[in-house]
Amino acid sequence: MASRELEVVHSPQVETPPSRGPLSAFLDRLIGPFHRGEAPERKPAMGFYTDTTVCIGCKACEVACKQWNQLPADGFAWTGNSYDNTGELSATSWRHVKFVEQFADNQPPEPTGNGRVSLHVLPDQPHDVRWLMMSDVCKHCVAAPCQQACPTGAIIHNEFANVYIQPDICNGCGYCVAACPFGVITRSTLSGHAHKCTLCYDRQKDGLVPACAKACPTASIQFGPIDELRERARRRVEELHRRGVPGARMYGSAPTETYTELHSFYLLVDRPEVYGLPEAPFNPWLHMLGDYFRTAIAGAVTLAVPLAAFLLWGA
Amino acid sequence: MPGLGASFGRGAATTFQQDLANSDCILIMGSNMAEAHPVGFRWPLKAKEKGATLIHVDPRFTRTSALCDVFVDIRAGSDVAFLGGLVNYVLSNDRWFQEYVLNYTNASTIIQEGFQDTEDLAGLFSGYRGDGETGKYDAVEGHWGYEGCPGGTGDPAGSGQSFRVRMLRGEHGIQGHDLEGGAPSHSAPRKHMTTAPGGTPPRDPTLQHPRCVFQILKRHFARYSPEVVSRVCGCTPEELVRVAELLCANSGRERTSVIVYALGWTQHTTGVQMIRTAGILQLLLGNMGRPGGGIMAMRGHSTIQGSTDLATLYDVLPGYLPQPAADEQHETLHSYVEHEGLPTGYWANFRKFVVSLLKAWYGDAATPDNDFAFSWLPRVDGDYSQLLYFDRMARGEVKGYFLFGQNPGGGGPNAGLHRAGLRNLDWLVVLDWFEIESAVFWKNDPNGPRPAEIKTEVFFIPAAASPEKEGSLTNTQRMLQWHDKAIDPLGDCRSDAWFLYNLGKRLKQLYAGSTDPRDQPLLRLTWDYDFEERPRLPDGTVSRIEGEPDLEKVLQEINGYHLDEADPRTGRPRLVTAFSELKEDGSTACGCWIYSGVFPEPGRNRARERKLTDNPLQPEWGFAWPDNRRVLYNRASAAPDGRPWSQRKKLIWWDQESRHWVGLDRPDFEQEKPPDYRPTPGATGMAAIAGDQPFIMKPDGLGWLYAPGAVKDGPLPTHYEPVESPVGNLLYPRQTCSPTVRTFEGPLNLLAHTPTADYPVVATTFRLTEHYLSGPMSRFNSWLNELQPAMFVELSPELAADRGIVHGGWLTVESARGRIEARAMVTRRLRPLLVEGRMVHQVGLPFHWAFAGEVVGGNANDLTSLVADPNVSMHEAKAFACQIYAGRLAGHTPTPTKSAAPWPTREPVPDTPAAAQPEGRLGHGK
Amino acid sequence: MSSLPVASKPQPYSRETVRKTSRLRGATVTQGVCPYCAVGCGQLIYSKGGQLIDIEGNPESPINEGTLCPKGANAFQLAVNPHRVTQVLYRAPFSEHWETKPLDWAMDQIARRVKAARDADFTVRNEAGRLLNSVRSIGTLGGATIDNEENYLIKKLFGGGLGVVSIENQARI
Amino acid sequence: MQTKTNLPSPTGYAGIVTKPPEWHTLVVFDILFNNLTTGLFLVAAVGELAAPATFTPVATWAYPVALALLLADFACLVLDLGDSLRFHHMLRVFKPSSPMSLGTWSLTVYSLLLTAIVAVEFVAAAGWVPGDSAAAWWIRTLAVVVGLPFAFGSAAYKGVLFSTTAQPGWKDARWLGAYLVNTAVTLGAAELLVIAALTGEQLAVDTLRLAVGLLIVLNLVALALLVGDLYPLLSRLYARREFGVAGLFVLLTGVVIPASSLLAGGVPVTASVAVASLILASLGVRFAIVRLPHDAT
Repeated sequence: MASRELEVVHSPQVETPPSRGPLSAFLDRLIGPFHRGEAPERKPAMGFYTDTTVCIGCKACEVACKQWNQLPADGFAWTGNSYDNTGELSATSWRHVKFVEQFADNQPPEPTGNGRVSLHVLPDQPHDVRWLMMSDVCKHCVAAPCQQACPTGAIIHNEFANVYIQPDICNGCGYCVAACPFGVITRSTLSGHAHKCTLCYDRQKDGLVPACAKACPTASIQFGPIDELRERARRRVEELHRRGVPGARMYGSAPTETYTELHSFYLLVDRPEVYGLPEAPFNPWLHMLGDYFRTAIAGAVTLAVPLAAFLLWGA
Repeated sequence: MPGLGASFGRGAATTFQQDLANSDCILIMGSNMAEAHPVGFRWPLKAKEKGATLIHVDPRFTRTSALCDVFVDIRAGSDVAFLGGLVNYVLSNDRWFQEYVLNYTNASTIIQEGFQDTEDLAGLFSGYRGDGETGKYDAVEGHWGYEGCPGGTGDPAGSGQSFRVRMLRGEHGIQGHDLEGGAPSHSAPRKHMTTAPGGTPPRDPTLQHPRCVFQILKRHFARYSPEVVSRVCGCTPEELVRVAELLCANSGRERTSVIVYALGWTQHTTGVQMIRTAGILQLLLGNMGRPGGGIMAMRGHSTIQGSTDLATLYDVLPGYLPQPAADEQHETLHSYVEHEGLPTGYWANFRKFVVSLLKAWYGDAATPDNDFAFSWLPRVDGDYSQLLYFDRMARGEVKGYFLFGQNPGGGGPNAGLHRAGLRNLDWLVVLDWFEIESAVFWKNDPNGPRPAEIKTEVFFIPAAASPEKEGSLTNTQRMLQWHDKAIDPLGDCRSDAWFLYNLGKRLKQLYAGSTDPRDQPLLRLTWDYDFEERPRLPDGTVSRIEGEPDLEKVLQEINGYHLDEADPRTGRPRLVTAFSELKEDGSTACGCWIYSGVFPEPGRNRARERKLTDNPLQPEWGFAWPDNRRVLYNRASAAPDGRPWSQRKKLIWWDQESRHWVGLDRPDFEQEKPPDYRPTPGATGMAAIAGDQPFIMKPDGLGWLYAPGAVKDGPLPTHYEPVESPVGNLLYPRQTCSPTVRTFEGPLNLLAHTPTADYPVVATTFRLTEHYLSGPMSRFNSWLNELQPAMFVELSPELAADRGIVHGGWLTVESARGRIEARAMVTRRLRPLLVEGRMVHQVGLPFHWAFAGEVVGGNANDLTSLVADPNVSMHEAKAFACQIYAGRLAGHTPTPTKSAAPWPTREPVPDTPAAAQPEGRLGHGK
Repeated sequence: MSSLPVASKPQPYSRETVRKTSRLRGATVTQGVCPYCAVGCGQLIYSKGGQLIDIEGNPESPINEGTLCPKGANAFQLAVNPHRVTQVLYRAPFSEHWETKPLDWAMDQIARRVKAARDADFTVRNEAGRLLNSVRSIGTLGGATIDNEENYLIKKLFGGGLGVVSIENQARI
Repeated sequence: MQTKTNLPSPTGYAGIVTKPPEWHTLVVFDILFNNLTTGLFLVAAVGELAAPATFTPVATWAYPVALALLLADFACLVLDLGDSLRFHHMLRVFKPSSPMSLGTWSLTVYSLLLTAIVAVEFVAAAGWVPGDSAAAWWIRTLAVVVGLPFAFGSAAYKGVLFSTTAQPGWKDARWLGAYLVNTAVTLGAAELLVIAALTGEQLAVDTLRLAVGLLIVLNLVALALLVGDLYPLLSRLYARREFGVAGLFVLLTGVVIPASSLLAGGVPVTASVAVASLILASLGVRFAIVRLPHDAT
């Protein structure tokens, strides 16, 4: 018979709210969000390390994510972009496996008149070809533009130092969508709220590994304390260089001039653009004060004009 | 999988998936492992991390190729040539593992005078009867047998009689009736091929005798030179040599290489011979029965191994006992055993297995007086395999049919013919979860007739999903794993077991009281699997379902029990603990002898065991047949003297103190037989197997480089072109295709014979990670459909340019059977290949789409043909001829029968608050 | 850029966020095996109140060590799926549509049809006088996607009991 | 459920990875009304404080108008949310790091003060308190003075909100905030001019004509700076011709028409034409700005 390891021993004391009338329900809806939950104590920072060199592009992460988070499908459209029919990260796709076919001249030649293809092009071409695969996800930036942007405090850095959108708070202003330099977040057409990878916050709270990392058959997606992951990744890069894998590099494991490190970082074997990642992500907030300043000056100068006019001629 | 059985004795993967991590070199061929078995591919990758070399040989650059160190693309269907090239390289460069080959294979065995090889007969072996296009081999007249064995040496039992080539046990497809049915009237006992009356057949340890297997082998493969092979396969000679060198460098005492294959090999008219060639290669390199070695067959379905073992196949009984045929020799139990049994090797126990099966089925009705009711077993008088039977069905010769979770209307080769078959039934019973093609063929087939013209009466019985039922599955490494029932089935959904059990009960009622002898098998059939009390679900609630059979009782029957002994604990017959306990006097019953030991005592269902130990083989997780042996023929992991070949590759070895074979694995050998044991002349049974002969299922205990009479298309593999190919046979110009292939041409099954000019493009079908088979388990699932929503065809930029096809546009693929449309996936992952000095284009077709489900599209299997290889009636989907052109298909295109379900489909089950459970109870997420 | 100042600031948690737990709490877990390919991945099936709530890889399984492929990860949607048929469907000859029928009725009808066909076509011996004891006008197909015990019951009932010879499964295809 | 285009895209992931927010027409009008209300308040307040005699009567009419425009702005803001019923969640936190949070708070305070002012005026107009009530005067003046910074903040945050994003164009628009706040004041002055003209405060009209004139020129400078920021993207997105047409339109509606109508005289008609034309100009520019990331990706 089945193991009972997860069965509740004590009968659950569910905090059932006292039955309330429509008015108090309305009031609760009004006031509820203003009640702050008591912040849990901070835990060691957790994150993802995605080693693209062992990714087989199976998309288990995508399905495992949809299953755990009960997300709807994004529609059945064949993109023709290699085996990538997911297309992009969105409010309903929190994992996205990318496929990059690297062959000499990947674009099909134009049809010729008689169409005959001469033999000499083939078949003695070298096989130095690559089919790169990478499972993309929210980067869980240490200083996350989306979190900085969020006007409602729906987006928080939770106790695991992950970026988490509180679905009961978000009001769908869309600022986080505009702020994300990686194009991770969109607003759900169903709920009107912004959604993205939660790094399985609910699972982590119970000591479980995020669904995608658990499913990944080749350990391309690894989850754990961020420091351990960084160390593991560093060793892996050295190993790859020893094996003569050119261009093995980390992405987002360390802060740059214009961006913090990412709590979901990658091991790539080519330039980030090839994988659709910005070469040098930029945190918009580096501009904010300057922009305020320029605006203030401009405002003052502008107001000075009517003021002068009023003082000189208006009196 | 006769290829394996013919070479080693058992038709199943010789090792287990985790063992791939112990390999030094992995040749993946005829398999797209990363895509078709992603989780299995975890293990080759672990090996790679440890420094192993991964090689992929395939017509297409796939997700598997992307992760391998070496990729060689060859023309679909030219695998025997490529493998032959490897064998030739090993032989001509003396890279074979001498001590292993000399002692563990039949290399030194001398073959009868008068055997003629394809070298002598331009592509045919001696004993051929036919016109070269279709025919049969007579192995006796062909003198395929061992020297001194009666099969062809004028021994009355064999001489001059048409010998029906049969595979040895360990494979299915044993009968080999020809299409017109009716087994030949006489056949020599199979023992006459390999067993000399006076002990072992003559051998030449020097391997110099011109008629010894080794010399025959050398001559046979001599012409498979890198240059010739490259011209056949389309690869370069250097590529072949590189692969050969890698395999040789990673074989021997210290290192082992493994070969992984899947349906990329089996779905050919020469599939069995491809696997045979791999077997020869692994024997020569000394990789069989050793850690990180062997041949890993990656099978397709959750229990396809189990369904083969338990024989939902027309020509075998459970445990690979041949289904009796309408032969004189099979009239009585005695003559049946005489003909099908072997005096030496483990099959000497044949009678025990048969009698125990009859006792399990007919109980008290099976007595020594009535031959244990042997005559009740139905006799086969023809080929009743799926392909042939649907051919018959299409001609209206079949009345009723049952589908248990299979979808021939979508996934059958030449699915159009399969649908025609379904349309010509009187009644059809479909047990499935969704309205699959085979259930709605009468209303949704875009190219079928109107419903008003289709007579078939259809019963759709909603089946229980796997979490809604319990039972065991046998995975690709022969391991049985039991899955528990989590919840009750929805509504009127029922498990197939429930359906079968209750149908059986009703039929028994309908026939109750009949005295007609023909009805006795049913009336006397043991059929009592009721639960003692209504079963409870894991959460403690009582199951709502009435009449569910207790499948552990069924498994106990499969395991076997002593009829003359009651178990004190239960009062029921005592269960056998291993097949060695089975008796031939009718005192034991056993439903499937190879599974004996899976239920050794009451309450101990070993398929259900989930115990982890520090033994890397994890022997207490599940149960692997036979007798929980994880690596077959593992006696070969030790040198003839019983010591491991090397410390690095030790698995089991002879322990002089305890005088036992010891080690990590259960020995696939008699535990107490010392390495130096030598049989006395005339010894029978296991006594005839020497202490250094690891292949105990073989009458001579040896691995068969040369397989006398084990396969129907020749004792040695030979390259033949597929039935449909644009090029002729470069190696044997006079013999294009397999001389024993069976083709069934008709208006519904036209063929483009090799070499064809009308269909110049080579097509091969393949599986995507995101879908499953013809889609019954994937195209009703939005999470999978969005990942691969449409049928597409992969083709090279050159071909696309040639036909004016643009990437992403529409194209039409046409074969002699039909046409389909698809989106064009123009990619460099496919290359035209230089074959016979001309360019041959290949296209890849995923076979996941048809006309029922959330996503629909062109069905690759509407293009494949119905042809049958001589051994197992396997069709040829991995290489056939087609023509492609730009543009959509005029006429009806399917529209989805289901719209994507909005998700989530129900309110989430409320969370149990943290307060309800102490912290730290959920530590199982690793 | 200075790391972590943001994360260290007190965050405006909502009450629900603090309350959030994984839905596996309080669930019953059952040992499963993936129903798709032949790799044989171990699965853990979680249910609550008679409803499936989650299916994921069994971390203890030596085969998959908790991992799954996309199809295995989809096992939940395979079982909890609005397209699943939950009543017996019947299509009369030449009919244009399904009718839903009681299970008992269907079982009865099927048993009668089997008997009729068997009684009509059971052959004891062929023209050559050889023993047949077989029925060749009924067949069964399938088995590789169901359970071992069910395969055994098919072979036993149809082969051993009824004398049906065309018993087949995917192994050949 | 989202649906994707069924056209095959070229393989690879070149190009912009950011996703534009779903900000369209509503946002354009939000910016406009924001500028109209804050600008009007700012100019009216400044005028009232600088030259009470001349401007108090005009301002008295200006504040209710500003309030009306503010309500229109709020409508846009709320309706543009994915979940409008959660607008008040904005006030759950005060987050200077988020221009939107800052803006919401200043808008809120500004709206309260503005309401207070209008209320006081109404009470006075209704004669419930004596027109020369010191208390009323103090409250009103206090509200005006305190309101100034918040009105300014409300005007200032918008541009910064856009420029502190990762969106192509916006993220480079260093002078966007400057341009918007400048336009706000310009529009405000023009609106006040209309009111002045309607109330017949001749001196106010003349002063404002001069102010507006100067502001228009200044606004051109701000626009130039902004275009300078955006030029790399604009030149990539639009053809030289489209560019010219747009420029011509802005010049015409933003400078030529209002300027000439101002020269034509200070009657309500000319003033209204000037305002209308300016509104047209700023609508055009705002449309272009909001569209940028959508066009770019």
